[in-house]
Amino acid sequence: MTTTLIVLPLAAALVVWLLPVSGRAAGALALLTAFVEVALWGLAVAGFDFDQGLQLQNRQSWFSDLGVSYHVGFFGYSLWLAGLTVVVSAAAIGYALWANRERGRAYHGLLLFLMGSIVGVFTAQDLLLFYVFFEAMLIPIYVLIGVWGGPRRVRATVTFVIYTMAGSLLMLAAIVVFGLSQGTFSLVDSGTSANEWVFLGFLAAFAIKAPIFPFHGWLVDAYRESPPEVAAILSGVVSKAAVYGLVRIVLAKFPEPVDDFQFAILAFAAIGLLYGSLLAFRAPDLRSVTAYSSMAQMGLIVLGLFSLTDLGRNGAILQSVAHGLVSATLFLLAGMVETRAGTSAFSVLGGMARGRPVLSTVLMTTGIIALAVPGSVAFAGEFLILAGVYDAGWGWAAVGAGAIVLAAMYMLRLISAVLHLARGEDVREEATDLRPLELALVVPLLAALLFLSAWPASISERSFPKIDTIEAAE
Amino acid sequence: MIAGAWLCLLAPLGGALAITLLGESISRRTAAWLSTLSVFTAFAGAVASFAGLLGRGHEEREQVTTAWTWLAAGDFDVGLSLLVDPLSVTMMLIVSGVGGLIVLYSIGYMDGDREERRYFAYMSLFVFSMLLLVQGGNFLLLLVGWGLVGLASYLLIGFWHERPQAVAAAKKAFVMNAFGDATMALAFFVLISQTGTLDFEQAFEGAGGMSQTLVNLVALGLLGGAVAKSAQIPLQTWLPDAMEGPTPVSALIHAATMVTAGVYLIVRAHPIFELAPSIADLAAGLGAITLLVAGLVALVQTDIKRVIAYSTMSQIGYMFLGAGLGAYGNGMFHLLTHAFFKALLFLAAGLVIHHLANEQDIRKMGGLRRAMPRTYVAFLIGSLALVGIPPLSGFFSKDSILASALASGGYGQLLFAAGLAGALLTGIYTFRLLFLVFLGEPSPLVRERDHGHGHGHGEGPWTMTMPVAALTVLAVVGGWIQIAGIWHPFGEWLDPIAVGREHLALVEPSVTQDYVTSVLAVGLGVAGIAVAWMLYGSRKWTVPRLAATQRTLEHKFWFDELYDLVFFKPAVLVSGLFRRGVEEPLIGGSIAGVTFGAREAGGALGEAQTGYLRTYALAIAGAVAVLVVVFITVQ
Amino acid sequence: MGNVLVWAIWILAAGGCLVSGLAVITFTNPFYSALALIGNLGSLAVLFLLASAEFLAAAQVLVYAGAVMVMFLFVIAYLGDRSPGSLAGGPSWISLAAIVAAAALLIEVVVVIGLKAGDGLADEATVERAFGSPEEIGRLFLTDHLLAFEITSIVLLIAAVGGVVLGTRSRAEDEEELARARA
Amino acid sequence: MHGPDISWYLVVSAILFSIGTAGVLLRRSPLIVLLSLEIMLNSANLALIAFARLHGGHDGQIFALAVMAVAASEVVVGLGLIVAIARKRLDLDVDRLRVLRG
Repeated sequence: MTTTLIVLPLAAALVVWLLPVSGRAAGALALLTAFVEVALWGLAVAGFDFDQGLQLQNRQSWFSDLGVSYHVGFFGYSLWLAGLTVVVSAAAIGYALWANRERGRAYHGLLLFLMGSIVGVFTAQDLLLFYVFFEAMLIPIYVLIGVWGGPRRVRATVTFVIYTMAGSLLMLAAIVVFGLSQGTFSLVDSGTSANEWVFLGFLAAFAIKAPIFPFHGWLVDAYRESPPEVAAILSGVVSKAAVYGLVRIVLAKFPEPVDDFQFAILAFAAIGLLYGSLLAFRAPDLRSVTAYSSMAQMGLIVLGLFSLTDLGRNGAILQSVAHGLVSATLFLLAGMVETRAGTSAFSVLGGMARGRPVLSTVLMTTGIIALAVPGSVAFAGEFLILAGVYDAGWGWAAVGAGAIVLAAMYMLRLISAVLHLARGEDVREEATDLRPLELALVVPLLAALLFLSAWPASISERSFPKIDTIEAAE
Repeated sequence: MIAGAWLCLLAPLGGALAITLLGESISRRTAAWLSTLSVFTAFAGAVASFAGLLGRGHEEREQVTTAWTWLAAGDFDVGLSLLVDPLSVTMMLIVSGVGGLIVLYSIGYMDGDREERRYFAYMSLFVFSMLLLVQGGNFLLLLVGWGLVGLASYLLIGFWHERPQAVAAAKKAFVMNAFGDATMALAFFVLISQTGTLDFEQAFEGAGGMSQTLVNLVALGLLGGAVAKSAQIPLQTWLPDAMEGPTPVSALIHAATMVTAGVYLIVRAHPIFELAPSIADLAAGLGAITLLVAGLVALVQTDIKRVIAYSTMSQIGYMFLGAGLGAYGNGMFHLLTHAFFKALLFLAAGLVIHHLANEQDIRKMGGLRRAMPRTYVAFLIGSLALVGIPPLSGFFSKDSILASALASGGYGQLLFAAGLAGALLTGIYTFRLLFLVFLGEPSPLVRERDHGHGHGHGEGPWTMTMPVAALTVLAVVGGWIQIAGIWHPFGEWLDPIAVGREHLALVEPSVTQDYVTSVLAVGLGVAGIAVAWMLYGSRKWTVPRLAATQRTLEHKFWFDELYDLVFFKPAVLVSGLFRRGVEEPLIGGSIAGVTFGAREAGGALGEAQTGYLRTYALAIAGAVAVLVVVFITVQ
Repeated sequence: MGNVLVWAIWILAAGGCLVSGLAVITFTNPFYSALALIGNLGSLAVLFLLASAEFLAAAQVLVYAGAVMVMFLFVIAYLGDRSPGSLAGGPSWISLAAIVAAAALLIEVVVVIGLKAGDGLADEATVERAFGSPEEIGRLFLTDHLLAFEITSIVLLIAAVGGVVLGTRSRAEDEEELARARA
Repeated sequence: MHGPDISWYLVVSAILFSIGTAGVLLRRSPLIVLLSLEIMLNSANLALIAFARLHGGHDGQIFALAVMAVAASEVVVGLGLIVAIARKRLDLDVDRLRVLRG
């Protein structure tokens, strides 16, 4: 099952690349694959026992003398992250099909490849395998931004490559040292380590990926220059690879360094949270606001993970899924606004609510969930995280609560700047409301968000087996 | 009874969803009726719950029902549970009953607006949220309702989203309320960490074992939420601005229901406030200050709705005063009567505004009594009830609060004095408004409207006048369910929410205190009316010119300016600093630095690439020579 | 007696090897260098023989000294006069460093042999007569080292193809030639 | 048949290797550079064979045979390149062929 989830999109990518079909047909095939993935994932959830640890495993020895194996499987939390991946990817592929990208075969193949590798990241139970998927995930992103991106795509790509390469190399070094000292690269078989340098290597890689202040230099350019659906995957899903890495590797394998560095990490996460929120408050366009708010949310998630409490940990997973869906929806909507106005700069937008009830309802709903209005899934996640981090120190919770207010400020600014007040210069009177096809792309994401808002416990209760900590589950 | 509670909660949600999803496939009128129907269905559910509770003994009037686990992690879990007890049923009745009347009124008021559907969807959403707030079976659901009413309030204040002031006011309301949400959330974090639960009963029990500091913090956090939601000092500035919304919205949200949620919260969480008496006193004190400040500011306002808004703040100040001093029953009683007469005032004001084609400036009004006699009567009754003239509803409820204050020691007597001063102010500003709008010679605007419209229009369609009539009746009789010293069915009805604890009302004024209070308060109210008559009715006195005072009042004691300076400006400044001082030079600069460094290093290393074959070969040979040495030594 | 003979042959072969090697790198005329290399390869073959590598010795003579060197001689005959005889130019420190590097390698190896491995190198294994015979080598090549064998053959094939590609004239060159001829 | 022990073979191999290195590094004609390369390869072969003798195993010899094949390939390609360069009417001079200059 797990292997199928990984291999199916990769195989579909090969098929799309090799068969001489039209771009549309390639997109249709990709979308079909994505639907099958969602269905498969649904089956996996149905058969999953959330009171147990690792399940749905496939294991095959790879380099036996180094203790490297192809070993994949799901924990509760990785199942949710994988679900986020397939759902958001399906929407992104649908968007690409709708937008009718040039060189469709290459484009859709890359998206499929991306989806397969991300699922691989979330299921890998072997460090080298994790690394392979982690890198495989980045390659299509480089290409997608570098070839199909906006006017400043080259700069964005180069920055992104520099940052991620630095992170990846640190992680590779850490993996090699860790694996050799443990005698195995398996995450299941290896024990814990107290080596601070190895710990920092992993931490740096994930801090860049997340990103956590001050490693966010790549963020805005990458999110602003990529095609909207790529930005959706990038901020919604790819950043969650960091969450998985932190949970599965950093927290699970380095308990002592985590204790020693907890304060510092919480401090950086809190700074990132405030910093991102404040910059989002003054950012000049839709995408930048979403980008900085993503950064703030990742700070919050890290705050939850490193609170080292049950509440914080579960809240972090819940918030990861919530933020993934929210930011994906926002980026897709930003793309739809851009196709109408040619830009997402606030200075020339405005007044789009008049006569466009569907667009305004959808954007408003998403924005409101994004600002974590009580009752929304984002609120549930934030609440758990902050309740958890309160135990690590009341100050962290106070900072987080302050961020609630800031989030309200920047999201309301976004909503008003696009929808309200007088019609902006670049909003033509005849710019249409959302069409049914566009609606079909965002409504499933919104429906998922609303469902989770009605029942956030579906995730928060089912991410980690109840009794114990992660180590005991193994 | 349980079914009634669920029906009550879910009917408005269903209405909101239906209107949203059906979109343009139903007519605007249908959407309006759908919304009205959903709210009245909720009222029916509330009545059913009420009847169910009445049929039970005092001790059994507390029912909790849980649909599913809403949020859980580790040992902590919170159910999606409803609490049906006398307190919540009281609120349910007020919210759905008054709400139903106001939504009905909106059908006429909003007729012809292009986005009527959206309006009614929001209204239903608001009623749902408010019901969730009062029915929520634990603190978290209360907070959810708390946030959702803030959201609905935001949506409705900014309903006319092309008006910059409306959008700004909506944002301001939301952000200030978010501040309150945040302090409440912090209080809950303390509770979770100390007691592991947010269930009302268990949290109250657990709170008994907490240190005084922590209990104070929890109470302070809750008070922060209450103050923000109820527009009390120091988080009051959003309420007057919120008058940018349609008038029925002001009536429903910013007078009758949402803004009184703070009082509900204090009463609901009273065990915690009792454990933290200093914070309870603070609440009462803030109420007293607010009622004075708001009363003073109301004296100089020129917008009809803003005057009423300030009077709302002032009246909620009374409720805080009562609830803070432990007179929970009396606070709730005033909440109930206030909902009637304040909704009445707003709706009557709405009739005026509607009649004058959205003109809200009272300086352009005058002499409307002839054109709108019935509205005049309704407004007059509402005003008298507000001032607290017997036998109208406000008299009974306000005086009982003041009597409780008189009965609770030195601090209480200080607040009592403030309350009496407030009564005088109430008389002045209320009747200033009445006299300016309805008496005197018709203003040019009024005359023009009368001619333009003809008389066939009357004072509004029945959907508008009927709710006003109903509220007029309620404003008259609403107070008779509790008459100080004679009968207390309302207080007794509310008693069971604190079964097994002390009596709900911690202070019980004597009959003498009751009568002393009544005489003083009514006397001052009448005096206020007289002053207003001399100044604005007969105009025998001229309004004193006190420039500084006038300016201070017109600027609402400079709160807006202060907050702009203390919060908004710094946020903008810090954000700009981060952008220019950190983001661009450090984060962006580091990237530029790395790129530049890489290019430079590349150039420098390029020099080493001589192109001579043998330099490369030499490099290899040299490297091998060195490596051999390394291997030898390492071995 | 036998030992003396072996020693004598060995010294002759080793000496020839070194002398011809030096000759290769010192002759200015590449033709002579190539001839010296043939001598070098031949004396190496003798050393191979003495180290019980009969098949390799034969292969050395046949393949290397024979086929490969013939190819060399052809090319040199074709281009030899165009090739500069002198030492390479460039900064003189490079030449100096080259000699130092070569000497350093030599000294290092000798030191290693003397210091680290001296004893271990003395007692060589006793081997049967068949050691190094074509049967043995052939059998191993087709059993244990089949993969290496196949890969080698592919390398050779690719080299052959590469040689052909490099040697083929392109059309552009033909036209250029033609134009020059006309002029 | 006791001749010199393995260390002598290795010494000869080392000297030959150094001679080859010097040739590669010092000569200007690409043809002679190639010839010097052959010397280096052969010196390595000698060492391989000597070690094979030392251990009494055939692996070294097999390796040497593979090296011969590789050497043959290298000569083919190397000579092919030289001929191609000559046909382009470029100088057969390693000092002139420096387009890789940084």
